[in-house]
Amino acid sequence: MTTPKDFGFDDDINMLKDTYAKFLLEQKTTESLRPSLKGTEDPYHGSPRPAYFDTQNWQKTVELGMHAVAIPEAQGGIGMGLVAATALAEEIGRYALPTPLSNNLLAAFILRQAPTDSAKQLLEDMASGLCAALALYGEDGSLEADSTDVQFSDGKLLGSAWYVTDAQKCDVLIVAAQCQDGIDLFRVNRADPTVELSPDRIVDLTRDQARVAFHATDAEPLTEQGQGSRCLNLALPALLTLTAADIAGAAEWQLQATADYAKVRHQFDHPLGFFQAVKHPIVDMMIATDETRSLVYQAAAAFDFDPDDAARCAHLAKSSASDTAEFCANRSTQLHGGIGFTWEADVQIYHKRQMHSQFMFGDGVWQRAKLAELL
Amino acid sequence: MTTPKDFGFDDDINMLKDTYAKFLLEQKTTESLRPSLKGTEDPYHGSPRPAYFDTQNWQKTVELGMHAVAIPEAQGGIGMGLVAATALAEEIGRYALPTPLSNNLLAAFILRQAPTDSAKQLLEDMASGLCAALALYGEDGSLEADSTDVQFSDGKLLGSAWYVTDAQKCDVLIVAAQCQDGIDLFRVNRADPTVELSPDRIVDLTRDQARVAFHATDAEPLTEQGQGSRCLNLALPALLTLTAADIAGAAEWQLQATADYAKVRHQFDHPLGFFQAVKHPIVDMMIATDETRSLVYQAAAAFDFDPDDAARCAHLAKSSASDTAEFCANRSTQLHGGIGFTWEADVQIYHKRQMHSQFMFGDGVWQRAKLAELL
Amino acid sequence: MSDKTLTPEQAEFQDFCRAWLQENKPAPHPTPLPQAAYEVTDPSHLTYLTEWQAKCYEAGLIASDLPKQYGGHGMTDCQQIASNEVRSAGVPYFINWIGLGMAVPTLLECGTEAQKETFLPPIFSAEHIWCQGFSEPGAGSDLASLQASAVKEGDQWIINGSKVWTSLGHFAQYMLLLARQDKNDKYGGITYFLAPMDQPGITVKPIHKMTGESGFNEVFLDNAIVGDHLRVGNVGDGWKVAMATLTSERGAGVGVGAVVGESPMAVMQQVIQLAKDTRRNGQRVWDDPVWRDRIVKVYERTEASLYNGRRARVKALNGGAMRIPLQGKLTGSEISQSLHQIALGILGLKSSLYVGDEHAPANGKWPLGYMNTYTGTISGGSSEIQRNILGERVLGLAKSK
Amino acid sequence: MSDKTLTPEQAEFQDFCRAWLQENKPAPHPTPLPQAAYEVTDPSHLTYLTEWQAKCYEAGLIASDLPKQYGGHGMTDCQQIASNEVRSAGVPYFINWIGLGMAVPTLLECGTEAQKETFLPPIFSAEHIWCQGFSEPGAGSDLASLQASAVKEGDQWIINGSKVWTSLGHFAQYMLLLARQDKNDKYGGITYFLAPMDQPGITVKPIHKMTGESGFNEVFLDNAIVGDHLRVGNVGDGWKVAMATLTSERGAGVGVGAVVGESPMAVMQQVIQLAKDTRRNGQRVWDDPVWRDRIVKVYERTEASLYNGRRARVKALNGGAMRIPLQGKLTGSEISQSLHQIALGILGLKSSLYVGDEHAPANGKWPLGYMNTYTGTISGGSSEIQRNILGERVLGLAKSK
Repeated sequence: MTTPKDFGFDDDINMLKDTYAKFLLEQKTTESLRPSLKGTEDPYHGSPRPAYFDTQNWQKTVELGMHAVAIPEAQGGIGMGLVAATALAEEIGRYALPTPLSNNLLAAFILRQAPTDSAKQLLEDMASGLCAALALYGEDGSLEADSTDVQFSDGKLLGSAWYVTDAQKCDVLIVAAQCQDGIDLFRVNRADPTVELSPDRIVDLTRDQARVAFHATDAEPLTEQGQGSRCLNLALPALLTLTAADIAGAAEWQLQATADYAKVRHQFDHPLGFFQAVKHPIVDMMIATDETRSLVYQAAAAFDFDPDDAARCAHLAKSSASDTAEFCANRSTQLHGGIGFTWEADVQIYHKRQMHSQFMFGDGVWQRAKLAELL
Repeated sequence: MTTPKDFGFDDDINMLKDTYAKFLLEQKTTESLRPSLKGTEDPYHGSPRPAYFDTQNWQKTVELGMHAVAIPEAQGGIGMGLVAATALAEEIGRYALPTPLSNNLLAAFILRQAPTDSAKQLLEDMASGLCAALALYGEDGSLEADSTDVQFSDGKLLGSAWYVTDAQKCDVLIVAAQCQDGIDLFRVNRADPTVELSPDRIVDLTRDQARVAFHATDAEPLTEQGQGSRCLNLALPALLTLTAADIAGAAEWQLQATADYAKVRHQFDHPLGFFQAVKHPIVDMMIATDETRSLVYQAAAAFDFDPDDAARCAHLAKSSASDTAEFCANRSTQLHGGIGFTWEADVQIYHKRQMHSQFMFGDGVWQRAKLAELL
Repeated sequence: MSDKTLTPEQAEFQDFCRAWLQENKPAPHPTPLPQAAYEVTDPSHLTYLTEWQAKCYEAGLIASDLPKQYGGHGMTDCQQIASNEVRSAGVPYFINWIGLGMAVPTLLECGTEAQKETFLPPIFSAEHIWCQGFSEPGAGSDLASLQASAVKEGDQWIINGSKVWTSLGHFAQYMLLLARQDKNDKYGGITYFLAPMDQPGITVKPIHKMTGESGFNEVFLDNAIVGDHLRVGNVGDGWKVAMATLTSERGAGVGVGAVVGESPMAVMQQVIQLAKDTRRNGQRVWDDPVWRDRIVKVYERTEASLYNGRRARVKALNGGAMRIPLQGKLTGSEISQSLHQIALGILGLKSSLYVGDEHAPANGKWPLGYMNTYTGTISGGSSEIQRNILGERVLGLAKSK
Repeated sequence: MSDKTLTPEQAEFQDFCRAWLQENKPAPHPTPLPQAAYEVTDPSHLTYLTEWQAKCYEAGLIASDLPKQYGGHGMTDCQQIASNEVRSAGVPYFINWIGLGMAVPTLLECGTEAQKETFLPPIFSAEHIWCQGFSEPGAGSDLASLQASAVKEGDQWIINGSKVWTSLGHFAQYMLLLARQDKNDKYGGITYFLAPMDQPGITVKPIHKMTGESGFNEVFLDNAIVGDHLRVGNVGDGWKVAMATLTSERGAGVGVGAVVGESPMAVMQQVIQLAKDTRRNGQRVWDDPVWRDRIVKVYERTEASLYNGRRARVKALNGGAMRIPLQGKLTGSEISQSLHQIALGILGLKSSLYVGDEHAPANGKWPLGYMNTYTGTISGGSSEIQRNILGERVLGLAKSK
């Protein structure tokens, strides 16, 4: 173990985390989200749900400098590592926040792997507040390097990217496309008229997601020819760790919310938590959450301090996180009883976010298959 | 579903089952077993454990005609089907009985698939009280047809069979061996001087098990040339169902014993069963046991009444049984607390039998892989 | 192929059911129906489903075995056959599921002759939709802690309080109502009523579920009036009568007609097909042994439930009359939940696409169905309560509360 | 490679420990040692293990950080280093595990100066083996219901009753004893003693475990005598003192030296190797994705425990001082149980071969180890009790009993 004993959570990072957490607490994130959902509930007759983007929140996030945390100093950022970014991602999850910061952090770690001027330029633009989103998946949602359905030929992108998260909040897309020598990454302006964005009607209320079709779209290469897969593979531990951190934060919220409910809700002349059928599963939520959290911190520390071990640690973290997401979503709803099953309760908002995060960048089974190759 | 609504449990079979159950109840089976274990406990310094064979019990079993239940009438047996045999196997499991009846039932269903005179002769001998055991496994304990390590050439058997259950109780071995045209089955006298029996020191206190080496042993073919695999495959549903029935009976014992203990043992001023941390897992034992039992009855009925569906139903039954064995063994010991962990308690006897049965004729994972091929 | 153990009369009836269902299977409604009767909110769905139930009743597929004076068809041992055939015919569910599943057994067991003759026939024909007013906002699984009050004035009762999770409350003509005539006697202070919904003292407000669907309601009782002739059982016997109803909801009751939609095995088969049709990482999900093992494990449990159901009726094998039936609600809902979790796992990111998304597999059926499985594990006695009941009533363990 | 966050003094001590352990690692005993200290019954094993512990103590690997007047070595922040090195050096366990793990923290926290100076040094050197007399046949997890009586006569206490599950009772010189001086006060009626075992009033009878091993005992106290100077804490404070001891057993105590044998990760690595070495159905078990997924899942949890241990010491990340430490016993024992179940599954029928069978893989280590995992999930506060403690003390849920 050559990672620091405190997982690299030094004073700077603890202060960063506290600042951001305090900011989000004041934002009352789920309350702010609610009005945008009003009237969209009914899946059969409801009105379409607009992508919720609290631009004021984002502006303040930029003012706080959070958007630039993972951008190198040379590109105008703060130049912190994955430990710092993970601290932010965990808070995003804890507050179930719809924010382009999630994808900006992911994008920064991808771009940092690409030694090109265009990648550096995009990082600089992001440091100035530009939002980037990732268009990496093909229809089957697989992460294997050759799974994108987008083609690049004659200087143009053709085809569709699937499951583009926060597509409606971003200014720029980072697109993985099949080229002659493998996969490359490209920069595309979302506003380009040849880019067709079809918002998905998704379960998760805290994210927006879209299919993005490219009809012969001009695209600027971000990677050297054929180096896209290498770049994605190097960034993958960061993508996994940040997604796992989001899950860990949300799981901690689910744990605390369920424990709190079990203290105030009475049944059969006792608080719910008196009953072992309630108490013990809540303890199991804590155990799952703690395992995920520890693996997340270790994965972040490994990326920053012990890169040779980063892939193993990141697969561990997301394997644990995916299972924790499913388990905590399940138990938080069950143990809240009828209340947790209503639209009015925040439990359902976290439940849906977790079920979405569970599959992002690969589920537990996939992570473990990848891990096994390293053991 | 073309199996009978009562799974073929008609009055004859119910009476058979009751007779045998009553007989075993009177035998006090675990109490009878105890003296043979005395002094053999210590795994480091204990004396070797003799194979326990209550010959009086076996004689009475023969007097009751139980040994001949599955032997065709033409060979001097009672000519009942797998439903009847399953009823007996379930009682054997319920009483954790070390009896050659288990293997005799298995042997009968194998021999019934072989149209040879030698197979018929062996069935006739068994109808007269001869005990048969099965020597089918190679070292890896796999059931895939080519897994036996025994070779047949020039009229002699060479090599070793592994995991031969109740080897010390039998008169005759049914041996699977590699021949020129595949697998064949052979009859071997256990007393033959070229047969070397090395008893295994096993965990399960209710069975004996041995490696059996054949040093150029004379063997009488029981199957037509190259037909051994076919014969085993046809019999496999019966082998799986009978093993699953043994597990179901033992699981029912574990369920009832644990529920009984939870009624009499008090902790924190309540009977144990008051606590949901005890009550709910006992209920889960019941659910697992009932699922296994229903699948076992259906598998037996399918074998007798709807043979095309027999393989599917038998894999289902053993898949469920293997998992139930592990789960009920685990919970019965845990919920008995310290007492269940002692040598003195019968809980440990059933625990070990279940952990042994779990793997016989393939564990749950293997059953489900086989099942998947049928879906 | 007919089941060989049927009597000639039963076999004939089975043939009739099959032919009738094939001939009368209704054309699909232009907008898709929700997954279960308790989620219906669209009035045009109501009309469609009411007509379908009335038609089935007329044909003898509902109330087959009941006496004619109660609106039944006077047959013997035919209801089970009808119910099985309805379940496997791929036809719509019966809208009046609380009426059929709860009001009917309660009335048959505890109702007066007049109540039976008045209320049973319009339940069968779906002329009267029924809802259930047991749960209250503060009570949850502790049903007996209910607070709604019933005060007798002359030959009427005045009811005040509120009820929650009232499925079909927005359409119902009658409610199975529990109210408290005595605050000082937890169990003996409850009386059971058949409350008319169409009166000024009753207000119904929809509750939205996490799926976004409604169907559940909050019902406010503000000086609502129920005649004393609409009381079931004696004053103070409400808890006993309710237990009869709940036992029925919990899977031990005698069916008067199929209430559910797709059978568990039908859903199971769809999941197997889903795994065969879904590709990820260059192969079918079905070809990934880890997923296949998980799927087959649930398949095994689904089959076990099926044979459990058969075994429950075989005295020599069932381990006691209530042992298997009381497991039905618990295992059915938990197996369904696991199965839907696996379906989401098979779909991976595709499971994010919900009802109404043009690329959502089966129009979002799987995430929608997954969320709705919590109705099964929470309502009508949560899984936690079911395990108490099983431990106490079947295994004789000490009461936990 | 040294850990970069160590002080120069710590780094030097770490280097010393490594070198010393390599040089002094004892030759294996001619007959294999049991898997854990609490299963040792062979006197020649006792001698071998006592000598080993004494040697380690002399070298400064035990009691490294304690003051010299208590027999300690007076170092600062070095115990953890020594313990880590001992754990990973593949050397035998310390036989006096109750002395080190329970008596030491109790004495340090609640003992008199005289008790500390008298009893601590011979615990470190294993000159005095200790056992624990808390559990009684009727009490189980409800420790406070203990019945053994303590009656004061002059400056002595007369003890009557019986104790059970007394590990090492057959070798011990002293017992940590709880006895009741007041029958009418469940918690306040208990007093804590250090009882000398070598006296006519004490009889020790071995209990055999399901593994066949002994090591546990029943201890009968028949007018046993304990001087009042051997009382720890005030009369009636026994329960409070015991809680300090138990907290330590439950994983929250400060170690004075490594007590355990193989580390969980070492066992984990053996299971991975086992899957790679075991063939079934024509392939390595490791190549069966279903088994691989199960193995890697436990690997993931084992790693998580490891990093949990590290995170427990990081204030900003641990969620409260006791949250992680109180999980250690529960998760450690349950993960170990799953892992051993998987090991049996990897072996299949081969797992039937037990200690002493010539073909048993690793001489029956896996079935033996599997059965011994129940010691972990049952004793020292069963997993059920651990979940109560966690729910109540860490999450603030209502007490269950």
